[in-house]
Amino acid sequence: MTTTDSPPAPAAPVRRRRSSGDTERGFSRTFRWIATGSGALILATLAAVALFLIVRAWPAMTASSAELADAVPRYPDDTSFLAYVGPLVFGTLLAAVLALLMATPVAMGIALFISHYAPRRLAQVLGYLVDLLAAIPSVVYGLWGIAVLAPAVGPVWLWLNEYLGWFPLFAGGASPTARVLATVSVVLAVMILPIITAVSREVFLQTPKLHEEAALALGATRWEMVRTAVLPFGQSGVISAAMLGLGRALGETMAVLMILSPGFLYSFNILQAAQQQTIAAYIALDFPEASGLAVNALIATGLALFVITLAVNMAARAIVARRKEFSGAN
Amino acid sequence: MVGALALSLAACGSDPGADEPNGEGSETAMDLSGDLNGGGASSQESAMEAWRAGFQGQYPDVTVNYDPVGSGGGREQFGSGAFSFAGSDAALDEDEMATAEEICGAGGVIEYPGYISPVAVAFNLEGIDTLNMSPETIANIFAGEITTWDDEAIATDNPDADLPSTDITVVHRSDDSGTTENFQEYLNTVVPDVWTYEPEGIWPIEGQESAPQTSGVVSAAQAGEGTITYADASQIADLGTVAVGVGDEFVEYSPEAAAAVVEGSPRVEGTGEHVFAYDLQRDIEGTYPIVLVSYHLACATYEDAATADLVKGFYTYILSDEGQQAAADSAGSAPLPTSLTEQFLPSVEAITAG
Amino acid sequence: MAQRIDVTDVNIYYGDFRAVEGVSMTVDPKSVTAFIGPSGCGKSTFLRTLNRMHEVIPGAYVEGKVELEGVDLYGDDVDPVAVRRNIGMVFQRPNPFPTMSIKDNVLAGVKLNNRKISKSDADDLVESSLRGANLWNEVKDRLDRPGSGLSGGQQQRLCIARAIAVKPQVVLMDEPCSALDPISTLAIEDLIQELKKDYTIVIVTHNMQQAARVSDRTAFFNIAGTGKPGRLIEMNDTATIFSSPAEKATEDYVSGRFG
Amino acid sequence: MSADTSTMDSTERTRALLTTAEPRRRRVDRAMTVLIWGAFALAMVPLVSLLWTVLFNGAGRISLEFLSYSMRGIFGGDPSGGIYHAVTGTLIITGWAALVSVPIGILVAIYLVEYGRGALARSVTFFVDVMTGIPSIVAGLFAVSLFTIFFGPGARFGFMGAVALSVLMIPVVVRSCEEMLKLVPNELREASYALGVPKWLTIVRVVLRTSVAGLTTGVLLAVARVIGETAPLLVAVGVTDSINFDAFDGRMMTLPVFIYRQYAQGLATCREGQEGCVADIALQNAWGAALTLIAIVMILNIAGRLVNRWFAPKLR
Repeated sequence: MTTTDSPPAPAAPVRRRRSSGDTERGFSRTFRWIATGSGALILATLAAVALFLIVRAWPAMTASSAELADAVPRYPDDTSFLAYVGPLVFGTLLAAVLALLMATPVAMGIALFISHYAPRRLAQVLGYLVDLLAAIPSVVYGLWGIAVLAPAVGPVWLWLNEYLGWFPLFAGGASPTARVLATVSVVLAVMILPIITAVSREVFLQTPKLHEEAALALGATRWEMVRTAVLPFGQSGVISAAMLGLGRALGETMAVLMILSPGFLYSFNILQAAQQQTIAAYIALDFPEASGLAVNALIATGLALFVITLAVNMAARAIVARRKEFSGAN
Repeated sequence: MVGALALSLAACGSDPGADEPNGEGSETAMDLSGDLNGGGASSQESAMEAWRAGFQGQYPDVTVNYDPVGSGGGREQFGSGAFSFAGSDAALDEDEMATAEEICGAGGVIEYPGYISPVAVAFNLEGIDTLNMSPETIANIFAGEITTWDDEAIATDNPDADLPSTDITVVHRSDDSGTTENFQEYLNTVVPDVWTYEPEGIWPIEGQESAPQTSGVVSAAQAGEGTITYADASQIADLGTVAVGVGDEFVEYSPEAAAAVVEGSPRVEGTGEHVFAYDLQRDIEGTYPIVLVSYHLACATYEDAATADLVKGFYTYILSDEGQQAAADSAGSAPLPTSLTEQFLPSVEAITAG
Repeated sequence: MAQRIDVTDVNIYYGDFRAVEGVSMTVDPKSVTAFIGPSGCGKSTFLRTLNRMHEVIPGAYVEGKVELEGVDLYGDDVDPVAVRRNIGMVFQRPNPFPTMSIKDNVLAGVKLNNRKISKSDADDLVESSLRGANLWNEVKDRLDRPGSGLSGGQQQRLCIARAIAVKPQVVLMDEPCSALDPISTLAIEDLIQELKKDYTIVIVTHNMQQAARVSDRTAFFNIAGTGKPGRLIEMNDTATIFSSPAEKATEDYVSGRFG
Repeated sequence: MSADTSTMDSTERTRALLTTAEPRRRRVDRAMTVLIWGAFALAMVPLVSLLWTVLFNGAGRISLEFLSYSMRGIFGGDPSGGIYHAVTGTLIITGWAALVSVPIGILVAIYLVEYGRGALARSVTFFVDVMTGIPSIVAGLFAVSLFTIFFGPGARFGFMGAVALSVLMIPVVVRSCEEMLKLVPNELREASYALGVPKWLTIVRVVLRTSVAGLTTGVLLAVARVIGETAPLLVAVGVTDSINFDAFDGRMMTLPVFIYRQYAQGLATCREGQEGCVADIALQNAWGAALTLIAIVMILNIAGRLVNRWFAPKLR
């Protein structure tokens, strides 16, 4: 064995690419992969949920209407699957949109009140109260709806029906028990009010002082300042907040289930019993006793709800994106 | 944060009676422990609570769970083996029986009516506690043919009552329920020419008020003047009730009168050895014909010895006088007549492992 | 148009903290008055009391008298909204409304007062205001683009155009050039010289050369130490302040010429 | 003399200018102020009524016994027993859900804010929005199906519920944390890089540290969102009346499910003169549990605020 004590061969000069990818070494690179992996995991989870929905819904969507009518309770005879889901989609949208129409202006009012009108101490307490209300479980809203709200609004609905019955929403006979969509919409509105308020309030508070002062310095009254500086700045945030609220209203199960007298019609009579039903409540109502194809049909309605939510989100994004150029963010 | 809270609470919380010495159960020969999971009809839930409480009181190491997932869910999960026992408002049909027999193996399925409860026809009219109604009248009211309380059909049967001209508001169950199915079965059997709908768990008529669960229909009925509904008799609170016409007389509901219906009805022929299904007779004099009959399901043999012992012990307890009395007290159900329990007990006692 | 401002013995507070103490001065019409002084000496705070912007901050209030042409701005019957409409303000950082186009930015103040302005009147006003702010030639082709797309100097001139579009009596400028590059600064300074013909102008600046270049009169503010209120040390013709100030503090400050 | 009059004139003119009532604008401003106060008052009516109803109906049921015993062996109108099993179940299941969702949620938010470019980031943002719209019952069904694959059809344990809740919770965590991380000024990151701190350490020590208050709020909102869920837990966890601390074995009770079950149970049967039997005990239990649930959420909120106060860097 001959050992030559030669110096180690000079290492070939390493040429590093001076790209951004190389500035992350060691754990930084690992960290990037962990974060990216989490992002991918979200997609995988959602794909799994969607896949699950589609696989379980598929038998119902492809079955003949005769088979469905046989297996699924409440399935109208000789109708397509769409005719079966249609009234449910209609009822879901009607309840949620009514709730949104009631809640959004009020929520914006409260948000402005907290961010720009109320004395600072009071505003803090109110902000806290609103956060707390966002956390009240829907079962409790349901209990409250039955025990307190329905008896309270019953006479109001009767009055509306009697004197404003010509208006399509108030037509039909008013229910004596007030277990109708109007009551449900009010409960949903109360329920989503804290969410919309909480998000809008945060956005309004973020309005740059600069813009508020610019408006005031031009001789704007407080409301004019809100109109010129705060509302335009918060517009996209309020839309997001409303969509968040709409999402919760669309998917709300327990409160609707406990309050509404369901029906399966395309009906705008929100004071009349047994006219509409929402998808989530329908699933919860019939799922316990469902078996076989009926389960598939229920999950197919769940898929419909999923698609509605998807569409709503896409619409909201489109609206926000169109206004992006003029948005307050820079 | 959550964990810390849980820990601090863990220090002071306990199951009631968990550390009390075992009193009543000491005389029994078997020493049972473990979990037993079942589920099904929510109509039985109150009774099940009493049974579970009583059984767990005898065997403190046992936990019996009953998921009130509904009859269909109970039958399905019993058939898939998820539930060791189940409650169902309807007897198994042929397909379900076949599936269940596959799971249960050679011994077959045990099925008997374990819970019998009168279904009251209840209404909310100020100042009126009880009304007589013939089956035709009841059917016509619920079908929406009779629409006011001072209708002639009601008035003739109640000459003394001061009936208002209020509109009748029918409230039915919005969920799929055994109560609905049993109520419709009654109407369809007794007055088939008026009630032409096929009896099923979902109410067939659209456009009427409805609410989920017994408590839901009761509170809906309480909320409006002039409402009428059908509900488990133990839950109707302060609503007025209908005495139902049977033959020439009108019968108020009572658990005994309800149990008499099953007692007087013939067992369905051609089923398995341990299957006690009944073809209910709705016109026996002196009985209250609107009953909810809910079945108990079990296997005659279980693979697992512990499960076999638990099911056997639990069902034996249910059929004992003590068990029947506990259910009657807490759920207002009808104690099973001895003539019936004597028939069921041998099947239950024959449960084995293997 | 332009009017004089008389300030008598003004104290300015943030809550319990007295930020400025005992200021009295007179601002002549159609002149440029500069406020100089070290950071935190209260010159910006004082400026904001001249159009009642100070009281926008919660807890802030003012004692003393500020008169515009003999009318006390803090009088009972005076509407702060009307005060701000008549005394315009330009801020340190350009703040065009990001959600509005250039044109709408110019019209923002006018629309508050008179919503039914005709389209031709509006166009004329936009043009004259932007011309008045030396911005017209640069933006006339993109009046419908967002104001936030302009460069910093252009944005600041847009803000000036917005301020003069409502035809105020006085224009207050709070360090209008501090966020701008030298070329934009020069453009604004030229603009101030032109605006002087029509408006009374008060400008706060850190830049003493700027004060020397643009102003007719200069007021020097100073504080004795942190936590102490700011005071008006000396006010005089700009030339006098920079050549032979009466006070030692003023001389020390101006002789340290920087910027 | 003439100069004097002109001074007088200009004073009057100025006074006129500064006191112009401009009645329309002032009326609009007044009206809007009233309207906004009104909106607030209007909203307070149902919300206060709700809180009052829960407090009024629930407070009477709250006792040490109610909070420290389970419902094991309690049935009918028996007014003993309590919600201890449901409280622990809620805390354990929500705790596991948070344990799963919070790290994933924050990591996704970090990905979106610090790394996210291109198609993956865009689709993640979009689908997170979509996920916020998953109906809760669908999440429950999904969890059941998922675990059925591994454990067979009878599987019911707390962690299944936690997974269902995580599906609902992750998007909320991501959305709110993303907003909070975006608020961290870029200058801070650059300052950190300029000091030679590696990116991951910058994120952990600078970005997360700066936004910890916001992150806590976001997480608490997400917890509040799921702690009251009923439908998915009913499907995935089942019900029990006994205490169970093991999230991986056996059913668990949770407060929302308990509330719904008690409500659905309705009136108990009490014989005339039966002692120790309260007919509407189930409803009382439901209100008591509702009050407890709200109290828990409140405690979490306060705890979150304290966390903020301790850890948040003093920015102002």
